[in-house]
Amino acid sequence: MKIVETTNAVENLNIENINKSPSGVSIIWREIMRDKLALISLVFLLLVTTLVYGISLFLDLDQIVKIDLFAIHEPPSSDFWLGTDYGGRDVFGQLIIGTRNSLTIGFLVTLMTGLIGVTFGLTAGFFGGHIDNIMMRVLDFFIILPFLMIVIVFVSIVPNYSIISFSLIMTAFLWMGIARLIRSKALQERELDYAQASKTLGTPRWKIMFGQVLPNVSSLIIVTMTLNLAANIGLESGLSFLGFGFPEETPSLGTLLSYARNPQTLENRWWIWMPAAILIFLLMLSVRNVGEALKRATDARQRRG
Amino acid sequence: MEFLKVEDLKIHFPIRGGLLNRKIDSVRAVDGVSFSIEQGKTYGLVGESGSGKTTTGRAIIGLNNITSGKVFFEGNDLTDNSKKVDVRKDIQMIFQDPYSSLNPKKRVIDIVAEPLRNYERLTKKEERYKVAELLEKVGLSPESILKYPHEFSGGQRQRIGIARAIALKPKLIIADEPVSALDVSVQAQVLNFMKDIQKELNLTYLFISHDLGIVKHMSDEIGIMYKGRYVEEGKTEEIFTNPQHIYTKRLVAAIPDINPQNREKQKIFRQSVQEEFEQSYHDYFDEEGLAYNLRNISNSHSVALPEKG
Amino acid sequence: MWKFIVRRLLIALPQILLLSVLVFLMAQMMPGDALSGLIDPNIDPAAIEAQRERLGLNDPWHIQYVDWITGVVTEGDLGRSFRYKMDVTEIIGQRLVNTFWLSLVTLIFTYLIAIPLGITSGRYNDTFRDQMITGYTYVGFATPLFIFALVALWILGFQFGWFPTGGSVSPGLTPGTFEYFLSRLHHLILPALSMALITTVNTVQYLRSEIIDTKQKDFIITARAKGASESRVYNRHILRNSLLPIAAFFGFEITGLIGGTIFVETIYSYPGMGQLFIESINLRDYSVVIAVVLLLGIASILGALLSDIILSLVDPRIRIK
Amino acid sequence: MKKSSLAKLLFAMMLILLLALVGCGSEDEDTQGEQNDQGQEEDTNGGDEDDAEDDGIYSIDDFSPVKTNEGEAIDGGTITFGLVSDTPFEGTLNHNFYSGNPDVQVIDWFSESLLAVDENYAYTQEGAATFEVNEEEQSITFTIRDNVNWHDGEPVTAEDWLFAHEVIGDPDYDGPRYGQTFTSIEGMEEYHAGEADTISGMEVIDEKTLKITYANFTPSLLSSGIWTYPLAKHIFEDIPVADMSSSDAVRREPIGFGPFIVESIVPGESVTYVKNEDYWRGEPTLDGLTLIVVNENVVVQSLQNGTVDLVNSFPTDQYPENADMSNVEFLGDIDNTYTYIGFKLGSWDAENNRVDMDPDAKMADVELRRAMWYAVDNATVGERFYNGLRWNATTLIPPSHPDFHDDTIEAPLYDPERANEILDAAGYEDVTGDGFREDPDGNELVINFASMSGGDTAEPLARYYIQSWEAVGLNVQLLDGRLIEFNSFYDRVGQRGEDDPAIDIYQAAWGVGSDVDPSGLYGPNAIFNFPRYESEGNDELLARGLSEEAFDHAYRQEVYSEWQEFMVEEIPVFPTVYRAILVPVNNRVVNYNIPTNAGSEIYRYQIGVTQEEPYTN
Repeated sequence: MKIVETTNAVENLNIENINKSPSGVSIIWREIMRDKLALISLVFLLLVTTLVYGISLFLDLDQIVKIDLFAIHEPPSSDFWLGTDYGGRDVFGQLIIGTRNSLTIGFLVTLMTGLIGVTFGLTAGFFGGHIDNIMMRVLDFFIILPFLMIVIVFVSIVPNYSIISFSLIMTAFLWMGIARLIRSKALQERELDYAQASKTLGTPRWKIMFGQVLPNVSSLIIVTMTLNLAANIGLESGLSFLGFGFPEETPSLGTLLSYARNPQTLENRWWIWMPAAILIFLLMLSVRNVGEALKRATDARQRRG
Repeated sequence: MEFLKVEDLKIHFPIRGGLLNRKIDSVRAVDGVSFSIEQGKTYGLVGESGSGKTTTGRAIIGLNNITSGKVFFEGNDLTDNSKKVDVRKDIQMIFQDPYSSLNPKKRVIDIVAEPLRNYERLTKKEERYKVAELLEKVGLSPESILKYPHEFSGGQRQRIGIARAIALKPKLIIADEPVSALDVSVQAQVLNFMKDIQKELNLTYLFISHDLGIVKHMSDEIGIMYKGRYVEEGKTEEIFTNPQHIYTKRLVAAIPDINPQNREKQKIFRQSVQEEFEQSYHDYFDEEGLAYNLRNISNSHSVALPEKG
Repeated sequence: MWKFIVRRLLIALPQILLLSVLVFLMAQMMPGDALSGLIDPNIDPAAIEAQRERLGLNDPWHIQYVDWITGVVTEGDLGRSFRYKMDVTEIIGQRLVNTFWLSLVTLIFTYLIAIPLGITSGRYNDTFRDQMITGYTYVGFATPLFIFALVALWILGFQFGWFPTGGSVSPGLTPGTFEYFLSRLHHLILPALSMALITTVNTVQYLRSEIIDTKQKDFIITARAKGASESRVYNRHILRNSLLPIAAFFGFEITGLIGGTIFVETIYSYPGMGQLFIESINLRDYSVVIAVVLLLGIASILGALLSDIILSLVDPRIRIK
Repeated sequence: MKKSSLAKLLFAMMLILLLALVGCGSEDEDTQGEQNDQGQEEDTNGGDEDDAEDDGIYSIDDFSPVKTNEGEAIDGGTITFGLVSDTPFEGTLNHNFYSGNPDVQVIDWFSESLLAVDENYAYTQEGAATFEVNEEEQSITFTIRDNVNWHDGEPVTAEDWLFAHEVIGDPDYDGPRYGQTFTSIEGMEEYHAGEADTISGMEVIDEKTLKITYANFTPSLLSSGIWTYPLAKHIFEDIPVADMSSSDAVRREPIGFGPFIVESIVPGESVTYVKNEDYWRGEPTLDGLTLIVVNENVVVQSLQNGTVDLVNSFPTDQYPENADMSNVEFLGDIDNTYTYIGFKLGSWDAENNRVDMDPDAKMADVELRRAMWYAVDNATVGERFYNGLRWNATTLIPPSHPDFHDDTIEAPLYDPERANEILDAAGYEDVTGDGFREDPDGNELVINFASMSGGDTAEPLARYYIQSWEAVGLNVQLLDGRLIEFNSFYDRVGQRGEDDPAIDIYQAAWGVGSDVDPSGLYGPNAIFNFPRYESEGNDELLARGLSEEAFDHAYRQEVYSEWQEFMVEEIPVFPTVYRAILVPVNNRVVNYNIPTNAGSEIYRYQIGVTQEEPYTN
């Protein structure tokens, strides 16, 4: 009798008709939609990203970096929307390619540090004990390294660097922050009953780690990575500014900015560096706005809706 | 062959310190506990917080490392790592806190289906059917399988926890304070429900609680722990009618009686127990304040009392 | 407490050793050496090669390392700068003093800016004042330090001429006199201020949210309920609780400062460790590079330790065994 | 919540910022426009000279190396000398020990050479010492003037001069000075090797007279072959040689016999000097001077507001925007450097310490090299990249040596047609039709070009050359796809004898020494002979330039003129541009000339000012 009832109810169940409760992603989305500033920032970010990646498909890099002796330091005009630099090269084209390169590095470094940091942090935090101990010693060592200096030394060593190798160098010394954060969070999480429960249910440890604990730290990861993205874009430009970033043939926002080290350029040829400066400023501001909105979304106390 | 047999179980946690963070001492959370449970019965494990009852339960299911001692389940030694007998499936646990024991980021279907996914190969459809069935069985609407835990009340959550625990049709369920986080009004519901499914599925419970009243309601046999050691063990009836150890007496005396007419009697009884406790504390505990070894005083009743001359 | 410090230092030792090997190896891997910059037809290449041999630059790295580390351990001798022809300890000594003052003044500015702004912002959150301050933190976050420093140098140093544009002290002053001190301070203000204005935004924000959090805590509500005046509530209760973590982060600030000084010293031609590092890299003056990195590595270890100690002192919940 | 108003506020701020920037920008544009307008107006009115300036193209001919004196010098006064450098000076303040250029700028104010030189860097009798050559004995006898004294009053003696040689020749000496200048002295190598206690070729005749006998007596000796910086023995004799360079006598209280005395030093940053009343040429006009390190980025402002009166060298790329600075006069001179493109023709034979030319090298065909010279437009490079402050170079002896630079030699000038013809004729044709020429055997020809990073136009310049060669069908690739950092560049080009075989051509620069003899750069035994070039003709000419006949000035001129021409034909390297050096000097300064302007007979002790305060802009 009872069984039959059950079956009926169960069979009448049509999963597509059930109202899904909002998931984490949709909560985040809702929060961003509520926050006009974050929304504008997000739109701006998406716009810039699509534009630079899109336009750069149609740009001929060789053409942009072509030296034109008779167009040196041209102010903006209809030919050169943002003028030219000291090699007679189109600044607008360099800005597009440069933004693309800077974003690519930002994304790459953020993703790679995220990946390494999360895996490292989760492993250390979740397994704890000796594994955690050893891993934390490794992490401690990386943390005491004076980041900027070590990267500068590394950049002087690597003979042939490209976007990839540069990102790898940055990543090698930037993953610790997120790893430490995730570890301490994982240490807390693994003591919670749901993780213990999973153990009693026979779920393998790695599955608990990635299937159960990871979703619970995911919001933290997203927020941290977003804010890291802004920091990484800034770091790239800083290193290029010091002369330890990219060579000119691989333009980035930092190389454009580093032209401002020449006082004449700083004072008289604003079109070379100022657009890059403004773009960096707006990019970092936008990323941060989105990041702050995400932070609120993941913290129920601060949520606005 | 006994269904579950625990022999001289010891669980010690190291205390680290000093310059090199070496182990300098240990906390004896569980220190020589033995008991056994018959299939289909409920065994109540009682003690104040910190007495080691939860640690014992968690050790049986493998959440805590056992320092020494043996645990036999249907004749298999669970502490023997060389023999890979997978009894996980047969032993499940219900957790104390229905808020933290369910992963807040998972939907009900994922929570309840987790054990099924580990042990049974089911198609999506079968799995959904099974989960809905389980929900139905614990008295929840199958419609709620796509909800998140935070959308349920405490009692409902504990039912989800139970649904998860019974999904694999286990033989033994370790219920660690299953109702202490719930409102009193809900407690009875859940307890009765647990009794129902025990009959229906022929479950064995190891029922861990600090509340002697609830244990009395649920258990066939009771073990009372204090500071990691047993002070008394016996049939529920014996424990309540004839408590031998002063600690047990205090616990029994502390159970509130609902009948207002007995209030005065209860008060006097409590006072006398208190007096006895103060006077004869050293008769019941050794110098370190720990209980002595158990001694049988009847077939089914044993008490931790010093050997008398 | 002492045990804790000793243990931390014991852990730090192998770290420092490892760091020294790492830096030493990396320095060896850099192309060129301190003498390759001397290429000049007026200088005999054989003389340069002879110097190389004399300095042991042609030895394999592990031999050089062992020589070096023996010197460090037995005599505290960090080696000799190929370029300055001085003991590294002496050069670093000179520069460290400058960087120390720069960092100190920066820290003072940081807290001078952060504390009032953070308090105002947190106390009157969501008012116009708060929004101005929050706006500043947003702008500060999004402005790279080097751009800001460059522009500050341009406007305040040149256009208005309020501050000197390079160096650490005016020439010709006798050390120890009041004038000398004033001149040093004058040289410090602009670099320190521009660094502080950018780096302080995190502290402002942290303080703000800390105060907002504390405001809603039970003990504050209790204090209010007991009839404590608003200023008393802020000064006695909220501030004390919110400033403690800021104090504790003091040590970590050191690590942050190290990165900042590289930019600021380069832009303001301020002869400190950051500038020394960059020029030593460019000129391949390895012994200096190694020493600077090592020293700053140790500084960050000590900073972290300091933070932990302060934290345990101010927060009774954290007790260091 | 009120957050939305925050949003508005922030947005408003962004907008204001943007507007400000745009405003700022358009303003800039306006002024630029105005400038252009003015330029055009003047164009129509003005003469040729104005025309040149309005193009933003200048010529070294328009600059004088000597300051125009505007008014009478007052008694005393002090000036501030800016040492343009982005690093502090090292502080090895002695001619015998320093190694970097910044230090020598500090030293030159208080210490000087015992011998003066003329405009061709040949020694004259005008200095603190005079000399007499004895060709028979292969010796030179030097006599130090009687009134030449150290700053502490002790006389500068022959003993001090000998002591300098003994220290530099000492095996413990840690500076870079020991080289040909010393090894050509008789007995020096034995002393250096520790086999002799004294230098047999050096003899102190009396307190002020020193005689040096040479094992290797060449005309070079008389232009840069003598070590002319004595070392104060009474101060240094107790200091072990290895510790001298770090001693206080070098770092804190440096000593010399020059016109100024070091009063105080802020290490790496600044030095103050007072006049040396006892200076042998006469009492200096100035009371003293201050030297400060000025970063390249702030040099213009420092000059404008009078923080510095003059600098050692002005970054020429900042000149066009500041040519109209009214409070200074820009002095100019030809720098003794040239930039060049080198072709790798072989490798270094470390065993025999000589070049090993490879006849099958990729660049072995002189016609290919010649075509590459014709393909680049160095005149335009100079005009456009450097505003005329660098200009097309023709030979390997720059015009900074006016007697030896032969400006009648016709070196290839930009002519892509000609380049194409030469290549066609030499068999470099595009057989595959990919737009690039193949070598005469029809194999793919990819030329790897190494160029150094650093310097403001390094990158576009390298790119420009590649483009130019591409225009004549040569496939030139930047080695590693990027510029190479200074240190690794010279390592790979071969300063330690380990040439990177991947390099086919490279761009570099040489500063020529005071002596015109190019053996150190192009001789078969010179490790700095990076092209690894040698030929009989070259060997012979170089030998003749150092032969005994060459003590005859006209003969030597002729030899080096022949050599310049020979190199234009052989092209192991070709020079690209010569450079100007600019020194702005405040209008109040009188009696100043650029130090590189050798033989001007204006000395530092004569520098004066016409008023106490510098002119400001």
